[in-house]
Amino acid sequence: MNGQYASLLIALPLISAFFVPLIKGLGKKAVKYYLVLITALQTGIAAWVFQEVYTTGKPIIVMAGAWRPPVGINLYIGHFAALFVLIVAVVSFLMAVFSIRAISVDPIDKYAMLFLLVMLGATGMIATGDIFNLFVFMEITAISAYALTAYNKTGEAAEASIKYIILGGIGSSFFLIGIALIYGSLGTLNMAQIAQLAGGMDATVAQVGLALIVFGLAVEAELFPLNAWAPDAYQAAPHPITAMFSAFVVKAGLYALARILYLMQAVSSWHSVLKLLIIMATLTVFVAEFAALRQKNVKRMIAYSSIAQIGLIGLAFALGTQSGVDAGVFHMVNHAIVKALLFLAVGHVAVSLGGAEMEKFEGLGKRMPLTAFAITVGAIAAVGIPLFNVFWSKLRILLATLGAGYSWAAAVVLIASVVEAVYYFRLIHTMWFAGEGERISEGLAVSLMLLFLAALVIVIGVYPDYAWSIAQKAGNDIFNVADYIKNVPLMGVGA
Amino acid sequence: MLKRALAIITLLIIGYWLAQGLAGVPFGEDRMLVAQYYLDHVKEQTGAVNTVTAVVVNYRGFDTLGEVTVLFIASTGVGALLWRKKRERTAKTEGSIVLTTGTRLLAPFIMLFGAYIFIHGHLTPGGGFPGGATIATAFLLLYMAFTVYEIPHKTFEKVEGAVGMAYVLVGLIGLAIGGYFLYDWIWQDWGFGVDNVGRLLSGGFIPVIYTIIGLKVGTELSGIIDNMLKEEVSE
Amino acid sequence: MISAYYFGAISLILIGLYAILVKKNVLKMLIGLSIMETGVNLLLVSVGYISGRSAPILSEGIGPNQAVDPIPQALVLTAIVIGVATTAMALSVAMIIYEKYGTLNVEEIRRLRG
Amino acid sequence: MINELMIILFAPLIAGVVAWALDIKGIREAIGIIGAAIPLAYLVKLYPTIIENPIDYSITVSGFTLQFQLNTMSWYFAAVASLVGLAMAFGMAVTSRESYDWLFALMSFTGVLGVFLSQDFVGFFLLWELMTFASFMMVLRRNRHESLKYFVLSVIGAYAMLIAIGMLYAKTGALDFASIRQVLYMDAAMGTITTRETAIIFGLFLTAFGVKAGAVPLHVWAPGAYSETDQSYTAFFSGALSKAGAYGFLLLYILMGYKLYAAFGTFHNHLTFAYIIAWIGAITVVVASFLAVLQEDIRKLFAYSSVGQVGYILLAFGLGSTLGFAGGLFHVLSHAIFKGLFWLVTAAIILQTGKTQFKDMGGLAEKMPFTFAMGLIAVLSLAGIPPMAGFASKWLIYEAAISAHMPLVAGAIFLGSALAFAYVVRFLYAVWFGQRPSDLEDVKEAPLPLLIAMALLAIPNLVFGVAPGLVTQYINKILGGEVVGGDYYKLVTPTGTYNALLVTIALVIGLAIAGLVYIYGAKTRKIPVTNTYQSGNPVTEEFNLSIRRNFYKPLAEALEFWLKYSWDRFYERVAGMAEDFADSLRQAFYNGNVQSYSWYLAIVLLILALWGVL
Repeated sequence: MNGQYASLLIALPLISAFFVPLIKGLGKKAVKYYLVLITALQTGIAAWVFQEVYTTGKPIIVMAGAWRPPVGINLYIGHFAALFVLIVAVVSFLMAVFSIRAISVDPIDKYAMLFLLVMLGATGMIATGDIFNLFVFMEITAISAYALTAYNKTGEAAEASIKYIILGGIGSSFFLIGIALIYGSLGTLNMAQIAQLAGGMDATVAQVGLALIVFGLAVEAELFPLNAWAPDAYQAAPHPITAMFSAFVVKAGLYALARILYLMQAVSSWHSVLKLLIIMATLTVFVAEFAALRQKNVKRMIAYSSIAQIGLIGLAFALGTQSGVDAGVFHMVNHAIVKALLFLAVGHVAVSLGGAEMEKFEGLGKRMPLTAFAITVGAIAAVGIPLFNVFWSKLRILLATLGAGYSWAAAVVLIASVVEAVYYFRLIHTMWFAGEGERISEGLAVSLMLLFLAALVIVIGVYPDYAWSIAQKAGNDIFNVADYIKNVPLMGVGA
Repeated sequence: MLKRALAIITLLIIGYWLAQGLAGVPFGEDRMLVAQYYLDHVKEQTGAVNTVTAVVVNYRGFDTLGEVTVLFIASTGVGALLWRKKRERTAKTEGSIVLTTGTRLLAPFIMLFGAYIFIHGHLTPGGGFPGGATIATAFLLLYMAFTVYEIPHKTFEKVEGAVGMAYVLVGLIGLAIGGYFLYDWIWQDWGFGVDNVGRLLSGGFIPVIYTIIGLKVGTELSGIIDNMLKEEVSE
Repeated sequence: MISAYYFGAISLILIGLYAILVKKNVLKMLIGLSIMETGVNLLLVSVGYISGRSAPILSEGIGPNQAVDPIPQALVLTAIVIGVATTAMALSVAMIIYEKYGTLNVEEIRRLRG
Repeated sequence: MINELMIILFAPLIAGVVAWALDIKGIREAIGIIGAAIPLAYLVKLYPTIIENPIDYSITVSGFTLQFQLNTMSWYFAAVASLVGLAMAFGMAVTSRESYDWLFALMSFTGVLGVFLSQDFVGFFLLWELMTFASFMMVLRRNRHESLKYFVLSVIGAYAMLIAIGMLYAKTGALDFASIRQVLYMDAAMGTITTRETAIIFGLFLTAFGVKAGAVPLHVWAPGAYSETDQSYTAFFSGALSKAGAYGFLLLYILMGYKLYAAFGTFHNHLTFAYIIAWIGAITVVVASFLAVLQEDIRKLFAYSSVGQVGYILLAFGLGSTLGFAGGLFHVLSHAIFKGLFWLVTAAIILQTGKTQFKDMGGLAEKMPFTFAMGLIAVLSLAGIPPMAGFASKWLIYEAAISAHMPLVAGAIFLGSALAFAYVVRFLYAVWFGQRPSDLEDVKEAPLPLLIAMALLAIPNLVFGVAPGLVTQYINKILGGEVVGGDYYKLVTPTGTYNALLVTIALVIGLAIAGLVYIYGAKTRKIPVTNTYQSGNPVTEEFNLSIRRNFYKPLAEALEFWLKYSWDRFYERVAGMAEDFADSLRQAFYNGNVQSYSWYLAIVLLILALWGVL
């Protein structure tokens, strides 16, 4: 089983998506269980790849069609990609199990196909080592996200989807212009070779190209002025899909942004782009937290909180220091777990009580104690209370920000997290200490998942060493571009 | 009014900025790096004469795999969003005499021409996508000409799925035989058609993949047309 | 000055963006979006053109160094299909909006806000 | 030997979690009490070893090395906290009916111990936040508004501290106290950290520890938080948690003392930064005592009085002289004991009568004799009457203030203790003596565990009152020098001596004589309740002053001008404005229109273009 079998990570979801029309006849239940089976298989492969990369310490380079880069397209599954492909697979598996109960709207086979293709898109975006291939996988994720946002076919869902399409469309077009410029001046599309040749680029082309690529990816990664589509898309999408959005779809965009940013560090205008990104990221945190303060719909509130945390990760990446990138990756892992937990729980409440408004959550402690406990753990963790996992990564990010000298950014982030604490604890109070209700039975599968995620949050909180060492290796994989170029077996092509 | 003026000013500045960026990439200059490698080695490495097709299918086959997925998502998405319990064609006016007889005559030839395009992908310009689109136009003609005509929706979906799987299977066979995903085992290992480069039976697995893509694009685009044309019938 | 092709491509992009920024009807915005995508595709192809050379089909007459850069043409093939896919998706969503809201005016499609 | 620190630190937390998980009526209380007793037991066991050399322990968690050290000072603070903690556990065995309370009470106990023991900023910040969070959850159960006010203020403090830690980390590259102190010490001469940055760091630390200690501008959370939670927990809340704030000020001296001196110099021969702290303390004492006097609710009264007393400690530390530190440290102990005792007495009263307003109480002395005796000890100690520990510590603080030539600050102390006496006497009379309302006829004595808790805190009051030398000998070890002379029963300071034993004997003799006169002297007779006459002018209904109902109304009218400005209303307005700003920001930016969203994208492109073109 040499490394090339890692390409199954891409092939498996694809072939099973194409297989769905053939088994459509077996009925809705069969399709849903088929979806669970495929995501389980994907988790298995991802775990194998993760174990392979982390034991040997060397990244797996998958070369499509036996062509060595830059002639062919290569998948660079380094420490970060292995880690995050596993997170993508695990979260998709959990959401597939949740979809059994949560999705009732009709063409279930189409839903299964789109679900698999979102997972494929995110995995591809994280694993690819070619800049145009990144664009293609970003489009796969984006278009299936458009379809899934509008899946409920209600007025709001369609509205959210049209917003996402228009803004996503503009973003990806400008991203393509950026690629055209980069290709025009360097002649290659392979990321490693771009990193090598980036120094020699003409200054204005580099500046325009880098700015456009960063702009295109920033739309996908929800930085401040460009994330207007995000709250609507999170709110209107079906519940499992929202959890997938916040857990890994946006993170794939953020990762791509970080990866290209650090690849192009030889470009002259690099530092001013970083400064711009820091301002945008800090504003994201600020605006999103304040927007969540008086939300009537809990799902939209958690969507805002998720956008704010992603802004925080963006800030960590934009610092340009090794400690910043490590902290950002660690926060990415923690945030994925916490937000998957929160959206799963809120989705579960919305499915059983028919809606995610604040009134539905009154007295939840009496009606659905387990889900209420899960939301409480998720909320407390998201605020950054010690003995929970987000505390460690938030602390690291703030220390890195202050270390890099941006004390104003740290101050703004902390004011925003005070606001975050207020609205999360208001939610906890409404759940446990207000309102009445008799106990409702909670599905076994969902309760198990909630407990698993809550336990994971507390375990990483109490004993973060293992998670931190993985995050450090993954952070090094992004930050250390020299290693990246060394690992990719570039053929001496042309010049 | 002010809004339009503001828009124009903003766009002019952005345009100027893009132009400034593009000035650094002068038009018509030879800056080829990887492309030169492709042009030099395309004949003996892939057996195709049309370098673009070789790049699309063989060298950067992963892109095309993603490409096919994007179109598959489009057709599934349109199917998912416009799905209704009961859907019928509600077109009222039959096509004019010219249109109906023309369609009856031309439809098979258009399909044949589409097939021709994607079978000769590795020799002549165009490949799976244009071929598939031509086939879809044949079905569009049928839709416009006859108010009752409907493509066999269920079978088209099955064909779409099967052909998609075939594409990935070709890649997986490459993985099994040559150890690399999407490895062109027909050209590299079997060496089939090495002698007659430039004629039909050459180009490794490019014609195979292009036939697959042609069929897939054809069925998908006609599926999209079918979804969009039908209205919900509530009874 | 930049060449006519670049000028054409950039102006197409700007026209598309103009339509999105100013037009009130969703369909017109989508048309603007596809115009912009066509503009980008034109730009992508014109980046690969090398003056004085012909299409990269290496039949009898054309050797490896008489051909134009094939890669942008391969990329455009993919970009066009992505453009088609986005537009198809957008149109079907627009159909749902019209069905549910009864209007396509951007000002009125504002249920999700705040 | 090593993991003893871990046992001390995490025993309460583990006990709390187990108690919360088991949630069985009897067992829960037992586990809680054991969990609270372990730290005190181990501290006493370790006392002989820490006298020679401190015990160190460090664990690495996710890349940070958390160092803990039990030295003389941290032992002192930890012992005070665990004493009050044990009393709280006994009290909570009666007053709390939810396992939820046990979990968070013991979690805050671990937090406080951790704060005192930790030797590096990461551990310090982690346990500080844990302590804040746990105490917040105790208040959240009963009152959302007060708890959120408390949480927001203390989280702002905690985050201010985090920024200061970050800035220090950026400048010194170190996180643990030892190397920070060393680098700052050297830096005082070189001055790489500019005075402006030192001022920011000092200001941030001041806010952080000021919030926790309840210094004036940041004290608004105290009345709400102290009164809106399980009363026996408030004994710990105000007894031990506010000490974390005081400990922080001490930390400031240790870590940055020399640097601050070098940066800010002196202000007519007082250290400028210490002068600021002294004045903060003085203002807190005066303002809090005035507010305490005017309260009608027993819990609010003690809340403000607790803020005032912590003001004393800050004031003592602010004097900057070693005698000031000695007085402050002694007051840390005495405040913890008598304030803890007061809160346990309140818990007993509220448990038995269910009333919290003075006007509904009266004549409880016969009904609850033991609680009355404990209340009396607490009253004497707070008012600073000789045989009690309160007097010894206040006396030391007076001595220090006078010898530090700060007349105005000394004046604030006298005013503060006069007002303290005023509201304490009011408490004594209104609750215990006088006419008993009819509905309190069947009031019984408080249950046994609560009585044990009260005794636990009353005995040290007496012991350290009569023999203050015990404490001052230990404090000399902390400050490392013969700061307060004399043996167990006598305190000798440069300006005066206080012989506790002599005074106690005199008092006992006096009491004996008074007892004789009382038994054999004039018979006591029942007198009808009569309204008090207000120097001639007719007593209108709204001006009907009695010991129980708005006794200090004239004082309130006199202070009319000052009472208009209340920090509380100011903070409420600021919070309101923040929420409205949030609303308007959200409506403006996310207005739902796709076109405006695409305009945002165009604007970003414009910014990129302008930045590129220019």
